[in-house]
Amino acid sequence: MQAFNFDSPTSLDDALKVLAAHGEKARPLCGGTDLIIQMRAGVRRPEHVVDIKQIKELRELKFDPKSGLRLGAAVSCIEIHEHALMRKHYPGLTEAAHLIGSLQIQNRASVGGNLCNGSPAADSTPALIALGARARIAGPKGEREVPVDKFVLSPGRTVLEPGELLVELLIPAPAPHSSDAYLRFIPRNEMDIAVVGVGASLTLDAGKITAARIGLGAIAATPLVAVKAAESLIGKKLDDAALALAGRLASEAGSPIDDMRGTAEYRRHITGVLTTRALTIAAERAAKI
Amino acid sequence: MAAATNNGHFKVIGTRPIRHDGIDKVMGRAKYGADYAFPGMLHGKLLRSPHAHARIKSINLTKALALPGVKAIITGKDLPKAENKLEQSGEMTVNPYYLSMNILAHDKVLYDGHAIAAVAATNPHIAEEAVRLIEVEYEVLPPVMTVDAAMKPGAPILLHDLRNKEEGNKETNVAQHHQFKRGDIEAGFKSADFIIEREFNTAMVHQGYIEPHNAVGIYNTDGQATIYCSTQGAFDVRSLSAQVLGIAVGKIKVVPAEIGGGFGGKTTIYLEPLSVLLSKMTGAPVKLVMTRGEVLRATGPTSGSKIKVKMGATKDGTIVAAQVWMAYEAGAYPGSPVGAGAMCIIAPYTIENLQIDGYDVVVNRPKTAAYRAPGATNAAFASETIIDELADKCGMDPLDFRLKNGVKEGSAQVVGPPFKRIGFVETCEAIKNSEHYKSKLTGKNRGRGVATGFWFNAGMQSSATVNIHTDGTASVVTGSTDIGGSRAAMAMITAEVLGLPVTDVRPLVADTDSIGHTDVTGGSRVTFATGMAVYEAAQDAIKQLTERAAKVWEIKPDQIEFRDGAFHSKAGDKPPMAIKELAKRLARTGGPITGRASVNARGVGPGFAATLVDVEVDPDTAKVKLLRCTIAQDAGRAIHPSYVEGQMQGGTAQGLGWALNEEYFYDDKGTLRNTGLLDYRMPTCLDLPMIETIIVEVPNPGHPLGVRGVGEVSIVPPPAAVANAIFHAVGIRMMETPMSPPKLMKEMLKKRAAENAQSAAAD
Amino acid sequence: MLPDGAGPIRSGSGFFPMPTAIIPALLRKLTAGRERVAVKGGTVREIVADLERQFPGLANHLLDAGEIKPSIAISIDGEIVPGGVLEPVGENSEVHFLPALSGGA
Amino acid sequence: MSRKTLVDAIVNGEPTEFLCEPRQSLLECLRDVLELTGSKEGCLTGDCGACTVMIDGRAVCSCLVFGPEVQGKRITTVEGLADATRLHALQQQFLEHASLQCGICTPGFLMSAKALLERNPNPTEPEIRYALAGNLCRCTGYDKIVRAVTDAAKTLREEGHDRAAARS
Repeated sequence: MQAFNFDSPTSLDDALKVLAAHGEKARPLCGGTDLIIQMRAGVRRPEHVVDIKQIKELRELKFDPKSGLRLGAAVSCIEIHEHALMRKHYPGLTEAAHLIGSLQIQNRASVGGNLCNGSPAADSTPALIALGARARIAGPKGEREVPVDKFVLSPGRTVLEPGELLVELLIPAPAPHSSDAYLRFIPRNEMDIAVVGVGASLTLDAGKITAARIGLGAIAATPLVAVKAAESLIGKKLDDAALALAGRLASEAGSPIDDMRGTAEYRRHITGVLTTRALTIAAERAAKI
Repeated sequence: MAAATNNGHFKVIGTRPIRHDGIDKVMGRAKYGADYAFPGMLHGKLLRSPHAHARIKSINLTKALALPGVKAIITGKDLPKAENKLEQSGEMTVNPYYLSMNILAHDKVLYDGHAIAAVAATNPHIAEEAVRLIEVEYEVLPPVMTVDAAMKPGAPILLHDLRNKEEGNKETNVAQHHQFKRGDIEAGFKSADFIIEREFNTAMVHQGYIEPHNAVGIYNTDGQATIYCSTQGAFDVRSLSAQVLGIAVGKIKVVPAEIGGGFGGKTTIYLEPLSVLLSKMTGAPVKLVMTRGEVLRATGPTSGSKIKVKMGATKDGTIVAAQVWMAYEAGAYPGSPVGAGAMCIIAPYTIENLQIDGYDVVVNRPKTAAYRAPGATNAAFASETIIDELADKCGMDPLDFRLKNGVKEGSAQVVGPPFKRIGFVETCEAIKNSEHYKSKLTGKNRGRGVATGFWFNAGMQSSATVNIHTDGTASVVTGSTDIGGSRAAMAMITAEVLGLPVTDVRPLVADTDSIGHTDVTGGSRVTFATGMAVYEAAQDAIKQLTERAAKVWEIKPDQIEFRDGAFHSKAGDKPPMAIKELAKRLARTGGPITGRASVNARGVGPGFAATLVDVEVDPDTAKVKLLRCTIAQDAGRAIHPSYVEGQMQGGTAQGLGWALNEEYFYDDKGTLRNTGLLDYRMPTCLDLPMIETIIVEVPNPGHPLGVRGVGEVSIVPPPAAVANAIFHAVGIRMMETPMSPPKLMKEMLKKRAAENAQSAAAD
Repeated sequence: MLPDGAGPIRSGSGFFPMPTAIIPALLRKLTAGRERVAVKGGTVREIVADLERQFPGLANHLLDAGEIKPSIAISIDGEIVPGGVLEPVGENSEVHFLPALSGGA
Repeated sequence: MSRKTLVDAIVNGEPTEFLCEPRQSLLECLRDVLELTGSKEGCLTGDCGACTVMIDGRAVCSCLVFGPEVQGKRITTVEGLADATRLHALQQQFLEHASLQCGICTPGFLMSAKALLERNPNPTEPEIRYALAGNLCRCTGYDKIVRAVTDAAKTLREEGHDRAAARS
């Protein structure tokens, strides 16, 4: 591995200063479960590595019934999974965090890092998209917010400019009778990268769907929001016909490829299957709230 | 052959003591190859080809050598030219010419990951950075990735000096053709009521040991070299390294470290001679450790294959004819296990009329190495699927069908000679009588499959010494790397013969200077052949001890009998003398006692296994869930039943991984895409059920303790068993491994579409 | 012409037991298609020499510099034997020439 | 080249200082600097678990941690499992169940299992399998490993050692 300088700032200001000073040559480090592998492979060769885990603001997980969730970029997946309020209000996102790699990985990796890595197959990203999450970014020119479904530009590339840092993820409070679910398909039962990932959230009113969002992973160069599939559900009961239509629309949303994890044909098929299954689970959960 | 100890009544054999080396391993103290470090040690890294097939036009080392901390760089030019000739090395046949080119490419690279240069530097990071600075100019050639592509007329040629007997002086990618023939297959098929003919494809798979290859080489100015490495065969590392380096065998000492798995993959060499050569150039110890990517790209996986089988049976369930065509990927250089595959493919059955043709084909993939019953698993996937289908056609239970056609003592093997006492029938019956087989499998999309497997097992050379200590305890020294608990088995055999508690015997694995020649830990041969040497060495110690007891008692040795750990005068006129007592008197009766034996073992007893699997197929995703799995295997004699079960379970797990998800995935340029354990999908803890074991013991008449060897055959049946279970769950015959969700889903959707079309037509 | 098969053959005034060599399928073109050949000899070396006498050119496929080729394994009466050309052969034995194997775990 | 950093941590209960380059992983620091070679390198991508250690009570792959990141942390490796006179129940059960063949994965499994039992002293079989899914074993098929963890949990519960271990 190429040699680099290591910084471990304890405040956001200090972190931003280091990042600004080194621009493209710097890379923030959180759990390291992607970055260290990429550095070893020579895919990324930063000269400055900035460990952001000592920054208090980035480690906070705060839920407010009105304003929703503020999820610090460096909160680890296991902290999310072990948080009772997370399991209650965002079960789908919690499941997604608990699916990222092994426990060893979840103990280090963060949802923020998962997003910044920019993989089309990131497990937590479709779940964030389904929840309508926004990313709060700080940088040399100040702060900005970007919806998560616009965050990833291409595999490994995101909207973050040199010197910028993802601070936290902002997720609206769930409306009454709302819930979410995340499912992914992998050939084994653990450890694999998603062949397809589907996050779904919906709101019910007297058994009918009043709002729905569907996020899809691994079926295009970036995670996607499946607008048509979600819109097709509005005003309907979640019966077999509605599920089948949403599944079909979701499976048509992406432009999947053939690779070692699955064929394009298989990915389209599975997108439909997982969409109907995730919607069913989300609806069951929403009905109970 | 000597009679079994204590008339077949054992005190130690068959018990489950804690392995002697266990405590070091659970405390993190055991030293594996990568754990060795020496003062002033340098670290090496290799440059590997990004192309599957290319000519090397030039290599420029200037920038790399200029990097501070870089001490030496070697390329193929630094290795002496080896002779193009097949040689015996342990159980393997090796061509030093190809071996040398595989270790460092000479003028052509033949697969993605083929080594081109090796760097030694003051730390591994510097070595790695130096590798990035080596400049290589390639002339890229078209890659030949499959046996079909390689056998096509006009296919690009990998090795321009490769010839086979049948094609005369023509350039070819077919290294060898094997053929086995018996009876009259045309007449046989004519007499059949049912004939099934199918084509199978299996993907290249890797042994997947968790420990990457490693070597530390130390070359002294007096010309003596020492290699520390994790290997299945220290003596093979010595002889192969000597050939590649062009130095005498006697100038190299190999110290076998603990080994983190091998399964056949650590029976050859990659890094060892490079570590010595780099040490020679730098004057310092040099350590080389592969990354996982290097292990997958550039060590020795087992062959992918294409197999066509045609088999016929009469209504009463008799198999009357079989015809097999099989081609195995050898990798970049000749030497796939197709010969073994050909001899295994219908080995469990007596078939009067048969013809088997096997082809060894070079392709732009890494040179294959042995993998647990090499060649047999691919073969059984094809034949055992067809057998299942024939049993179905004949309306017979699949095990009854196998038993009806199964080989017994005296049955002719595929290659002609008759079997001695074997346990195929007993193994099938063990499954048939199991609670699992008798249980009912209910539920939608669930199915049960059974399959069997055959493996020869191996004999070969082993040495052992048994030292009697002054307190009457003992040590047993062998040259067989302990890859899965064999130290315990060696200590148990020694303890059994000497009548000692197993805790009074210390087993150890010695380096190549400290014990007589011993072939690889492979071929399921350690407990069989090294066990035979240990048994004889312990008997030799007893013989010498008896002479000492005779001295003490002033009687003749033949007036003394040894039993239960003590010497007894046959006349019964003296109180028995325990070994412990006698041991105190060794100094005054002639000095220390060392029992010795070396064998080139005869009497190899083949092994059979039968595996039963229940699966459930997700109808929407085609993911196969393993619900239950039982394996029965003939061990001959289980010395340490826990480690016998361990071999059965481990082989089964590898076979199940092979069945469902493992495969080498190359893109159209011949670049390996899944170079890590994320995408080379071996089973995790969550993917497997408990693996139930039934140890069958049909003693091998060729071994003093009845041992057959248990290391390999368990891997053979699972892919076919899973395929058969999938058929019984969803009605689809899978003819390709891995039977991964995309492949199975495709077939399920095809079937569904056909059924829908049919019912639409019926409407 | 010797009878095609193993076992005792008429030689001069009486029956003498002889070993049988089993010819690998691909070499049967050198033995006019015969699979089983009665041979004289008490060792593998003598048997191969007798095969060469009966079928000139055959030994070339079995031997390399006077030793059994590394790619060939010898089986006598159903058991792989390690002794190469020096291996003793019983008077009623069957000798097979098989592909040599390589093993795994 | 970047300069070496001084790292201060508690390793197996002992306050420990070591120098490392930032690019050296925790695994390299343990093995090459501190000569604790019990943690093994199997993949360097976090997929095999052979390098698993505990940092502040959590199992992590030490190959995916840079040395300087453990400043001020509490690290437990396989070398820190047993006490002076006795093996940890997990080590003992791994021996009794013959849960290791080659043994290269064993240190990692022991650490993952320890992390599990400290949080969940009475795990079900699926919970054990989930907690160990990040550790690959190629020799055993996991059967005997799962049984050993189950029995070690039982021993620890009976001895009340689970609570003591969680406190330590």
